[in-house]
This record gives sequence, structure tokens and C-alpha cells, in this order.
Amino acid sequence: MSTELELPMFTNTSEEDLGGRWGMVIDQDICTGCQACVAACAMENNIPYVGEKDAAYGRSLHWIRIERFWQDAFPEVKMTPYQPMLCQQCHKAPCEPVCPVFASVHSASEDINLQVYNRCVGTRYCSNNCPYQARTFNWRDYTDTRRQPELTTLQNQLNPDVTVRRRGVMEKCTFCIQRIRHSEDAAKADNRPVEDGETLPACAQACPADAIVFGRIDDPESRVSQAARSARGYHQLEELGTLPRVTYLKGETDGHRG
Amino acid sequence: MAIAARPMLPAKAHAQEHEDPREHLMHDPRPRGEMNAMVLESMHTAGWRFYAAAGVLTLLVLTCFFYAWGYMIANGLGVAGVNRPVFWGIFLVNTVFWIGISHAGTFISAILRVMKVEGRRPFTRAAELMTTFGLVQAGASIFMHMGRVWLGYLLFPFPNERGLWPNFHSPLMWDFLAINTYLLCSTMYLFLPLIPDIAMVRDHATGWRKIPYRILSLGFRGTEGEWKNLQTAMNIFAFAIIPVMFSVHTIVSWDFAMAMRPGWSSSVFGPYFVIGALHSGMAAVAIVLFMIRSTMKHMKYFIRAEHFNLMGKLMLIVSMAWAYFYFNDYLVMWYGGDKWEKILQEFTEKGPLGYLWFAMLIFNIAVPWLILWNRKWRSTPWLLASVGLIINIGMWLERYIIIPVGLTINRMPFTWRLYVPAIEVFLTIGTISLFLLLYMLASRLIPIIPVWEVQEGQAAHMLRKVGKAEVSTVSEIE
Amino acid sequence: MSEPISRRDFLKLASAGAATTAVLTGCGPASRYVTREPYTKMPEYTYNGQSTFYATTCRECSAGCGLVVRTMQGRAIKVEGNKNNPVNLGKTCARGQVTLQGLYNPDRIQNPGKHTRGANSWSSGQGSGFQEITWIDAINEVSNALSTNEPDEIAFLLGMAPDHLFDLVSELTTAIGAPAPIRFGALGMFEARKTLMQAASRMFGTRGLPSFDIGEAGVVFSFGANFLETWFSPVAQTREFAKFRQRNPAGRGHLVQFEARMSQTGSKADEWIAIRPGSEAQVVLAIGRLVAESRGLPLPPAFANADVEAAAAAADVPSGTLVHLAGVFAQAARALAIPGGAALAQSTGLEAAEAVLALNALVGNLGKAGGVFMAPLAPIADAYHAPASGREMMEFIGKLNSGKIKALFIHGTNPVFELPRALGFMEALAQVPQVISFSSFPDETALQADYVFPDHHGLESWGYQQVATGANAAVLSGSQPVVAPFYNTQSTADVLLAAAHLPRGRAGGQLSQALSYSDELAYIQSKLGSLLADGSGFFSAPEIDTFTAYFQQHGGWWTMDDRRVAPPTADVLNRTFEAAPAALDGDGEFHFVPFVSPILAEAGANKPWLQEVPDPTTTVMWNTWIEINPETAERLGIQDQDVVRVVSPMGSAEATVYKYPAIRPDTIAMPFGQGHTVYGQFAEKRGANPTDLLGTRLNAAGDLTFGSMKIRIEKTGRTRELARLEGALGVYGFDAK
Amino acid sequence: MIKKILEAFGQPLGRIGLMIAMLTVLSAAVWGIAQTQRAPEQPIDFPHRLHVGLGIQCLFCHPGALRGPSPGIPTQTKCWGCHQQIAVRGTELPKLAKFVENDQAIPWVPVAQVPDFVHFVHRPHVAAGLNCETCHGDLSKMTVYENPQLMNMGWCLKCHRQHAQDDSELLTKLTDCSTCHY
Repeated sequence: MSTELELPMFTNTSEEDLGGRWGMVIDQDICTGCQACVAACAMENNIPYVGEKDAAYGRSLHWIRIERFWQDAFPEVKMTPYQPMLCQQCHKAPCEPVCPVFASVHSASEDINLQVYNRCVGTRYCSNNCPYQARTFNWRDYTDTRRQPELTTLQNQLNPDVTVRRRGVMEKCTFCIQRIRHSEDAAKADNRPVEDGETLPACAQACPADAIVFGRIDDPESRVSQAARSARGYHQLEELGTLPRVTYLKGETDGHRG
Repeated sequence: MAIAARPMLPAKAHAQEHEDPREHLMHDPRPRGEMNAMVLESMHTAGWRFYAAAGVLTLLVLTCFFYAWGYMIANGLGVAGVNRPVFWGIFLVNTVFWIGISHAGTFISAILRVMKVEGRRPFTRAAELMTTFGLVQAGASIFMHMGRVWLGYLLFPFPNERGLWPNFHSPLMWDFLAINTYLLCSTMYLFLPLIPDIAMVRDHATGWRKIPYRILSLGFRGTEGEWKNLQTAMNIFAFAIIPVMFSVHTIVSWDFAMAMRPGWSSSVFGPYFVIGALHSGMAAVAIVLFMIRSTMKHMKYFIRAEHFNLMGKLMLIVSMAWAYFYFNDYLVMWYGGDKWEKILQEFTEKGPLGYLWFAMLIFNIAVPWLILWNRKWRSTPWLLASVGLIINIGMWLERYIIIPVGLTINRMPFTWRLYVPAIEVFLTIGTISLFLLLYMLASRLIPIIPVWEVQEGQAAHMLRKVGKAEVSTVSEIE
Repeated sequence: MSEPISRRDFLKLASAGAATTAVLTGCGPASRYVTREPYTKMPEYTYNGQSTFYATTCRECSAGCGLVVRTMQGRAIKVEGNKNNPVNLGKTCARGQVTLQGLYNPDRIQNPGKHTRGANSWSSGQGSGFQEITWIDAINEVSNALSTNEPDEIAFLLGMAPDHLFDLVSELTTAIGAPAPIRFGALGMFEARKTLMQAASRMFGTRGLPSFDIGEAGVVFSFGANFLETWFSPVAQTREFAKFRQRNPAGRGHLVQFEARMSQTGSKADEWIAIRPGSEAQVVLAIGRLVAESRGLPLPPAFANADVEAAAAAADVPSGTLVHLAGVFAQAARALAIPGGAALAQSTGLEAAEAVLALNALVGNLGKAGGVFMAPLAPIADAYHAPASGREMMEFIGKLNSGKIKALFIHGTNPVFELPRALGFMEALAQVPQVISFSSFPDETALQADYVFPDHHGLESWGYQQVATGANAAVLSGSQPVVAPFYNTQSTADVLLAAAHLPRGRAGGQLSQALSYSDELAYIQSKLGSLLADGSGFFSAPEIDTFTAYFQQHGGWWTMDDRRVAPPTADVLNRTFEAAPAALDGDGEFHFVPFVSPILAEAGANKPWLQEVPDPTTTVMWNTWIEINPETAERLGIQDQDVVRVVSPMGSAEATVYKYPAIRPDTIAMPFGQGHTVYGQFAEKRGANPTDLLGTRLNAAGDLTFGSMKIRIEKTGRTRELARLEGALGVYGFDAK
Repeated sequence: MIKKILEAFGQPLGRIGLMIAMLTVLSAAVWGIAQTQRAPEQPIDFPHRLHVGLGIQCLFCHPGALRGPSPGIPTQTKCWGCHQQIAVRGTELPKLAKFVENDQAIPWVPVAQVPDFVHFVHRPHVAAGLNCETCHGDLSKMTVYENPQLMNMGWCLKCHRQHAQDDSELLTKLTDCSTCHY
């Protein structure tokens, strides 16, 4: 099939397309762990709540979670800087090659990892292979009003630009691709380029500390590119060579003393 | 060898060791008609025990297999114990386990056939049946594991208007294809040697029962030409299926070895899984032989201590090989000193599930090594069978430790959680019952003993006097 | 999938045909059978599939953040921040984000009705304690209550936010000569807001709220002020904090937090000093003294009585630490000290607050960048009206108990849940013959009402809100409906006005003259009128209608210039304090630190997604936990998942233990926000309420000393799993549950 | 008994019976699929033919197509805007009148509808110069709208590929999963 070649497939990267397209910078020094991003993400992306029992069993569907650990014991105890963890949109994503049905594919045009819900058969291989554990799975029909009548009113707020997932489907952060598409379309309508900061994922838009910066990393002048050049910058699990598109700025737990 | 053994053991014990070659099946021939009659009788004698057992199993299959699975499909995988980070649970444990079971069949019937190990003759079919039915369970387990099994057809490469194909980069895809191939091959390989026996049954069957046998026996009449072709076909398959068998479990291991996870991405997984498969497979054969022998008529004639002895030896060797591979991998992991793999090892040993690890080592290594070294013990059917059972539990635990326990540890410590099986337990029982049920039915529908092979062997064997001792010799049949 | 599927269509869906295709194409439910219902009369500016954005104000707390709500086909889809509003500059907190789940909450009260006290049923039906009535009758009831009772027999209890309803009711009460409305909110109680204000007025001689310029400060000492969570204006302060850390002229800011239990704010601190509850005042004074010394200043009378050793002993921290900290504070170019919440909720709370202000005066940052200011007074506000303090509430309760109050109107607050049970508000309600609640949700206070006349949800209603603090400008944040009301609800302001206009009784006559506004909108316009002349706003208009239109379009009106005022610095340091340890209640072994859940706050528990948003420090979801230091737990033989009972002389509460590494071993902490007995399916009978344990002690400013309780802890022998986002295995080791 | 059955299948008649059985099953499936593709019944049998015949532009009633994703289904205000001028005759207009006087929304059932996991935006397609007929067929020949063809992914891709021609960059963009699925 000649069409086979035109499909977005897992391909080895040649060095020139390592530039990437969309990127994010998260400053852990000013992230206050306030969870605004978590809530905003859920509201924007029609993420269902799973209830206490499933949440307790590690089935909550947060696309972004805020991690923190402890160092030492009382009274020297310190909390490690809050670390928002979301899909890193790796350029060489471990989740992509392992999906048997191309449900987890690389977007050749946007250079992010996609999850094609209607293609997903739920082998959960991608989530196993994701070193960031950034993928969540619909263990039940959390959006079925026949099972949960209380949803009938709550579902009035469902975002029509985002697919509502049913049971057995893998899902993850999309960098709010629907917003990217919308701004691209708007820009095209009055033919101009998409401006820096015009597209913001829900998390970056909500973040009160403005700790999350989003934009085009192939544009050296964009705010995100400049932030990414900070000396405090690093990538999660860089040693794996997944080329993540999210740059973290180290939080300085011990500030200058006096 | 016999001479060497004499001073070691008292004569009495010595006498019970089937040293006398006349006690070997091959040297204890019976007339064809009689032997056929025995096999046929074993087929259509089904007492109340048989029906009771079949009934219970059917009930279990209906509830624990079909109903439980249906319930899971309707309500999603939430009814199972899987969570984040343990996205893979017992379903894949079962898959690997059943594929392992299925390996013995091919090994015994193909490799031993190729190597002309005469002892194999009476129970090749018993083993091949295991292969086929085991694979059925493996396949079912894979589909149970899928979140949207109703879209399973997307795994098949079929031309469609979307121009989309399955992802041949995915080890899961290879796995899927490999298992299908293996199922196909092993079924055909089960069928070929079956033809003469089916023909035999056809000749004795009466009434409507004759029809299916007539169809299945493909009009085999036993002319020389037919035998020749059959032999050729079987030889070709025997050789061809061996690489398939090795590749299948290697590919299964790649599901893990290719993944980017601490403890999984290991180059030794391929051969290690193959050996592991044989380990559980052999053990399973031992169990099955025991059950056949003790439940079906006339089987004490066909399946004798010598065969258990043979199986025992095989199990011992395989167990040792398995131990070698396991500790090889373990040593490499430990010496490599990767941060995450160290943590994983610590977790498997000292973590809340550490007892599983110790149990596995005891079941897979200690028990067989302690019992199987002794010919007398390993020749004792019930003992060998129980060792087989223990080994199977051990191997199941081994897969459990690789999958759910291994998945608990990943590179994001914030997500580490334990896994508590839920409906998987019932579905596991379901697959086991289905396997047993299929096997029971098969044992009454087709000759569980390849009569012609036994007869062939008996015809080929004779005792020759060498000095005082009588030595068993076998001559090629052209 | 998003819209409900009608029965007929569902049958179709289930038909063999659809099923086959669904399977064959992998298309899930065939959504073409889902009927979309367009507006009957589509407003000309809306198109299908096109979003319309409305600017309004967040009502989740009284900070007054501006929102822009995305709506589609008459439905609110997403809440976003209003970029122009100076309070939040386009940002929101988690609670603001989840506002929509309040709007679409399945448990909203949908009709006005007569309600039998204590009956948890909110729609008509035989045997149900709720009898739906028409709005006409409802208005009659209100009018009766206003006219038949003597003026001083009428009382209004309103929410914490100084909004248009408060102004309207104030006018109403003055018109009929009834006592002025009382505003109450748990957040105000846990902030000890009155204490801070009183300290400011006593030190500076000016009324109003002080505001602290965190963003420009070099070193910030926060004495119990959880300014990143619920204190005053969290979103604004979080923005300031980010500036303080990374975009700071004075270099990366250094935060030191003094508190017994590490709050979310404390977790961001560079140094977290776990001082013993009750020792705050002493510590502040000691640091003041040390700062004066290390700066080589003459020791001001304010810190003369400070005893460093005693303070260190009382606080249970090495005196060396205090010396070191004083050094940090003294040497900093721009040092700032903030008094807040827990530190002021002690018998010595007022002294502590004053001492902190004195400390600021000592380093001379009053009215300077990175220092202390007085928050600008909101436009059209005559003064900043603080919510009621504990004392005022106790007096109010006394009045209710005395039976003087014949009719009580409650709107926007839930004192039965929020006030300490020991104050007996619920029992007091029983003494009131007629309680009318305007609550949108079946909360504990509405449960004790005779009538429930549900107000619109915040996103369905008009209004404005005077912003108390958070912005440098003077801000009046505007609200407008972003969706048509979903249920048969009515704006409380309209109900009151309608009632006032009914020509009946003595009150009626006066009222209809006094409150001559045709409706809520007219009232708001009349208030906005005074701003027309004011040219200092970022927009102005020739006449009121245009002005109102702009007001709604931009989500409010605010000045362009910085309206903060520098407090007078005169003789601030000449007052003297005696450094006495705080008085404690109860004889328990442990100090009790109740804190407001940063996620749920006082009214978030009925929103499922807020329940599922993990607590920042413990990552617990969906329930209440009790924080114990691991050592203490070890000593008491308490494991993870054990359910324990904390007991104070006033009451007890049960919840699952969380072994919290960052809390004093002699302290037990518990979040406030759960433990509702009613309040909808998501909140009902979930968790426990720490206010059940609190006492009635007041500090000098009349605020409740919720930090003064000493409690006992008992095992119950039961265990209950706590829903945590974190995997305990990874965070606390393999032997953790 | 069983023997008889088995033998029966051997007979030509039995064979034919078997065939028929198979055919019925097959046709049932086909019928099912056809069912889902047939236009559902509408609250009002709206005669597109008539209105198009009167020269009313598609975009007059479906203006959304110019601006964004969905062209929109006209509300009763839109219909009544003209029809209050026109005598209420025939079988359908009374229905409309009824909706208007009860002030109910007309529960139109969308026909040209893609599943929810497909995000189709009309604007770029209109901007690319496609006529409504290209996808929706000639409305001047229909009363109640029916899809002229299966609107499935193959159909979309075919057109996208044609449009891209040999512009590889455009092709990647137009065949990218994220163009429609998110």
C-alpha cells in the first residue's frame, strides 16, 4: 500500500527535526503547588472524576499531577520543590512504537504525542512504557449518565472541542491541542501567523504564579524559548534520551541565608 | 550402568526399578486388535465421575469464564485489580503462563521425535493436546486484558478505507502474530499424527458417530503410499515447528525486554523465557500423564514408570537450566547497579511482596532438585505429578513477580502503588477449568494414545542378547 | 456523548443495526442520534459552535477575582481569569476553576419553598419536608416578615463578600431602622481579620486593611500567614510571591514561615520555623529586640520587655535560630513581616499582630516598596466593613437566644457548619420563629430554615463586589449573568426590592420610598452613577447606560493609579507590650491546629472535582485526615489508615491518620472544609469538621482563638483507607501502607 | 436424530437451506448498517427543495459554516421570521406554528454528523472554496436532507490527499491524526 507510507509512523529522528514545535517551561521555584493547573486541566479536557474508592486505588484521571517528596525529618524536614508532572510530549516517545494499532502516534505536523481515542483498544502498553507515568486509563465508564445520573446536569459544562472518553481508552495531556487548532484556525481566518502567547493550554492560562510558560520552541524569541535557556533548566529523566518538550527550572530549596 | 548400580542398592529395591527391559512398553507388545480395543474402550468408558467432573467444570467455565468476562466487558477493567502504575495484571501473567504450558507439547512430540527418543511414543498426543488447548487460554487471556476487546479486530492487518494498518513496530503485534502462527502450526501438527488413529476409530465406530470420523480421517486407508506421505509430512512439520516454538516464547519475552522499564529490558529474557516455558510445560505434562493414567482405562499399560522417569529427568535438567538463566539475569542486574533496577530488586526481595519471591525460588529450584535426583522418587507417578504442580505454581509466581510486582516500581516513585487482584482470580479459575474441560472432552473424542506410534515402536524394538544382559535395540522402519 | 440521549433514540441505538456498525466502525455510540437543541430564540450574537465570553466576578471567596466565562449555546463551558482585572490579572485558583460544578451541581435547590426544619428534602412530594411555593407567595412572606415584625426584631446575616447585596440590605435596614446586616465567613474567622484590622488602627490610627507588598520585598517573615492558600487574596498574593522569588528587583526573595504545622505556604518557605502554638507574640518581640540590637538601633519601648531566652524556650526553638533569623531580617535590604491566621488566633493575638507591625516600623518599611501599606478603599465604598468577629457573632447569637429576633434572613453563609459548635448557633436558631434562607444549596443552615428562597448561582446573577485587598488600584469588580438561570430561582436583591415595594404595613410605606429602585440592575446602576464623574478609572462614559455596558464588558471598574496609602509612621514603636505566653484551653496532650483546606475552603465540598483535586501538601482527596508527626504516631502505636478520635472539652472528631513529617510532635492538625452533615451528595457525611472541637475563647480584638485548644487523641481500632494521589510506597518507603 | 440432521445437510435441499440461513444472517447485518446510514425522521419534514428553489442561500439558514466548526441548525425564530408573513398551510407549517406558540425549540436531528471523536470545522473547508454541494449533495432535489455518501474517514482522506497533491508539508498536515482526532 502506498498510503501506508503517508501515515504518521514512529520514525527515527534525523538531527534537523530535533528543533520541535510546541514546548513548555515549568519553574519549580515559583510553583506553589496550588493545584489550579490540575483543576483547569480537568475542566478544559472533560476529565471525569472517579470517586473516592478508585482515587484511593490510583485510578484518578489527572492529566497533570503535582509531585512532592520529603527530605530529612523534623525539625529539619524540607519538602522538595513542587513538581508538576504531565506528558512531556517527547520527541522520541517510548509510548509510540509499542502501540499495536497506532492509537499512540506522533503528530508529524505539531511534533507532539497524540492519543487517538477512537483507535485505542486498551492494551495499556504505552502507559507501561511511559517513563513519566503521564498516561491515565479509563478503568470504567466514568461519563455514563445511565450509571451516574448526577452527571446529567454536570455534563452541561462538557467542552465540545474535546472528545468524551469511554471505558477502556487511554488518555493523556494533549498540550490542549484543541486550543492550538483553534488559534491556528483563527489566525488563518484573518491570515496572520499565530502570535506568541496566543495559544495557552488550560494549565498555563490558570497558573496564578505564572510558573508554566507555553509556546513555540522553534522560535528563539518566544517567551518559552527564552525561559528554557535559563541556567536552572533541566529535563526529567534526561538520561533516557526521550527528548522531552517540557523543560523544568530547578527550585532552590535553600535560599541565600542572610 | 546396571552393573555399576548393583552394589549401591539392595537387590530388592533394585528389582523394583524396572531394570528388566521386558517391563518397557516397547518390549511388552500386544496384538494390534487387542491394543486398538483397549484404546477404544478407554475412549467410550465414561463413568459418573467423568460426567460429574465435566458438569462441575462446565459450570465453572460458564460462571468464571464467560459470565465474569462479560461482566468485565460491560463494566470496564475497573472490576479488575489493575491500576496505575500496575497497568498489566494477572491477565498477561496467565497469557505467558499458558504459552509456557503449551511449549511442552511441541517439545516432546517434535524435538523428541526428531531425536528419536523412544520413550515419548505413548504420550506425544497427550502433550500436543496441551499445546493446542493451552494456546486457546493464552489467546483468551490476551483479549481479556484489552480495554476495548470489541475493537480487537483492529489488531488484524486488513485493507480498509482509512489506509491504516497495525503497527508492526509493536512487540505486542509480533506477539499477536506469533501466537496465531503457533496455534495454527501446533493444531496441524496435532492433527497429522492423529489421522491414522482417527481412521482406526472410524473403522470401529458405528452409526452417526462414524460421520465426523470419516470426515476427519480424510479417507486414510493405511496404504503404503499414504504412510509414506504422512511420515514425510510429519517429519517436515517436526523440523519446521521447532524454530516456531522457540521464536514464540522469545517474542513473548520481547513484550517485556523491548519495553523501557527497570528489570524488563534485559537481553537474556528471550532464552530465559523459553526455558521457563519448558519448565512449566514439562511439569504440566507430568501432571497430565498422572491424571490420564489414574483416571482412564488401560492407561497403566501404556504409561509406565519408565515414562515418569523420563519426564523426571527432563524436569530436573530444565529446572537447572532455568536456575542458571535466572541467576545470570539477576547477577547482571545486580552488578550493573542501575539505580532503578537496584530499587526493583530490593522491592521484590524485601518489599511487602517479598514472600512471593522466596516461594518462587523454593518451588522452582529447591523442590525439584531435592526430589527429582532420585530415580525411585521421580518414577513414582503421584510424587512426580505433585512436584509438577508445585513447579507450575512456582512458574506462575515467577511471571507474577515479573509483571505486577515489577510494574509497581517505575522511574516515578510518586506513583508507586501495590496491585490487588480482583475479578482476575475468577477469570484465572475460568481459563483453567476451560482447559481441563476441553482436555477431558478430547480424551473421549480422540485416542489419547497414538496407537499406531506405539505399535510402530513395538514392531521396531527387540531384545538382543549381549553376553548375559539383554539389550533393547530398535531398528529404523523404512 | 455529551448530550443526554432520549429514550426513543436510545432504543434505536440499541437496535441490532446501530450496534453492528458501532462495532464494525469502532465509532462508540452513534452520536448522530443525539438531538441537539438550539436556542428557541437565538440571540443575534451567538452562533452554533461559536463561543461567547462574559466577564464576571468569582464568588467562591471574597477576594473578588475577575473571571471570563466561555459559553456555548447558552451553556457555560469553562472559567478563565479576567486579564484586565487588577486583582488576578487573568489567573484563577482551583476553586475558581471549578465554579461551574456549583452552577451545574445536581443538588442545587431548584424552587422556592416552605421547609420544615431539619428535613433534608428539597423538592415537593408527599412526606417530604419541602413544599414548593410560587415566587409571589415567597415575596409576600418576605414582605410580611419585614412589615409585621418590629424593626429591631429583624436581622440579616450575609456572606463575607462586601457586595451589592450588602449595600442594598444596609440601605433597607437603615430605612426601617433595623440593626445593620452582619456578614460572616469562615475564611474571615480563620484569618482573624478583625485582629489585624484592630492592630492596624491601634498602631497607625487608620481604619482599614493593611496590605503587604510581598512582591518587592527581599526577605519576608510570615507569622502564620498562609498567604498562598486562603488568606485575603490568594491568587494576587501567589502572583506577588512569584515576583518576590524570580522577578524581584531585590534579588531572589527569602521566605521564612513561623508555624507549628507546615502549610502549603510554609512548604515554599526557605526556612520553616516550627514554633510552639501560643508563643508567637513572644517570638516576634524577641526577634524585634534582636533586630534592633544587630542594627545597632536604640532599643525601642515596643521590644523593651522582650526576653529572647524565654521566647526561645516557649517556642521550643534554639535561641541561636532566633539570633540567626534576626540577623537575616536586619541585614535584608527590604525586610517585611506579615502577621496572619494562626498566629493571631491566640489570647495574645492582638499583641502579636501589633508587634509584627512594629517590627515592620523598626526596619522602616512602612509605605515603602516591599513594605506595609493600607489597602486602597474600594470605589463607592464609604469604608471597609469587616466581616463579623467571633465576639460580634457571640453577641448576635445571644440576641437570637434571647428571642428578640423574630425574623432572620440568611444569605451566602453557612454559620451552622462554619462556627464552632460550642457557640451554639444552631440552638440559637431554634429560638427564632421565622428563619428565611436564600441559599442555593441544601447546606446545614438552610436545613434549619422555615423558608428557602434560592438565589441564583453567582454566574447567573448581577452584582458588583468591593475588592478589599489584593490590588494596588481601587477595584470594583462587576458581575453579570453568563447563562440564563437554570432553575426556578430568583435574585435575592430582586426579592427584597419586590417585597419592599408591596404596599402594605408601616415598613412597606417607608421602604418603597427609601428603596425606589425598580430592580437589582437599577440599584447597581444607581450605585455606579457616582463613578461617572470620576475620571481616574481605566474607562469612563458620558452617561450611565454606556458606563454600565462597559462595566459589564470589562468585568468591573478600577483606577489606573496606585491607591495604596502609606500608614503614618509616628510613635508606632513607643507602645509597649509585655511578652506573656498565650492562655490555652483544654488539658489535652497536643496543641490543635485547625487550618482551612486550600482546595475546599469553606464551601467547596459539594463540587466533585474539588473533592478529587489533591490537597497540595498531603495529596489527600475526598476526605478529612488528621496530621500527626511520625514520631508521635510511632510512640502512640498509630499506623497509616488508622482512624483516630481527637477529643477536646468541646467535642470530638474522627478521621484517618496521615503521618505528616512536617508538624511539631506535640501538635495535631486537621483541615477545615469537610464534615458536612448535609450539603449535597458529594459532601454529605464525608469526613469530619474541626470546628466541633473549638472553644469560645476570644482574643483582645474579639477574634476566636482557634489556635489555643489542647486536645487528646484516642484510637478507635478501626481503619479506613485515605484516598491519596501519592503512592505511599514511593514517598514514604516500602513499609508504608 | 443427530445422524439425520447431519445427513440432511448432505442432501442438496439441506445445502440450499444452509445457504438461505447464511444469506439471511448476512442481509440482516447489511440491513443494520444501512439503518444507521438512513436519515432519521425529523420533527418537521423540511422541504429543502422548495427553499433552495426560492433561491435562498445555504448560508442564510446555516451561517455558522463561515465562522467556525458547525453551520448551525436554524431556530424557530429564523423560520418564523419569514413564515409569520406566510399563511400556515399544508401539513408541516402547522407543526412549526405549534413549536412557536409553545415557545419550544425544534428538536432537529442532525444528519450530516460525524462521531464525537472527530472534530470537523466548516470554516477552512468553505475558505478552501468548497461548495456545500460538494459534500452535502444537491439540496434542490431533496426534501428532508440525506447524506449523499458515507461520511467516513476514507472519504475525508481521499479529498485531503487530492487537495494536498504533491505538497508533502501540506499532506502531513492534512493526514495528521490530530487534524481531526483530539
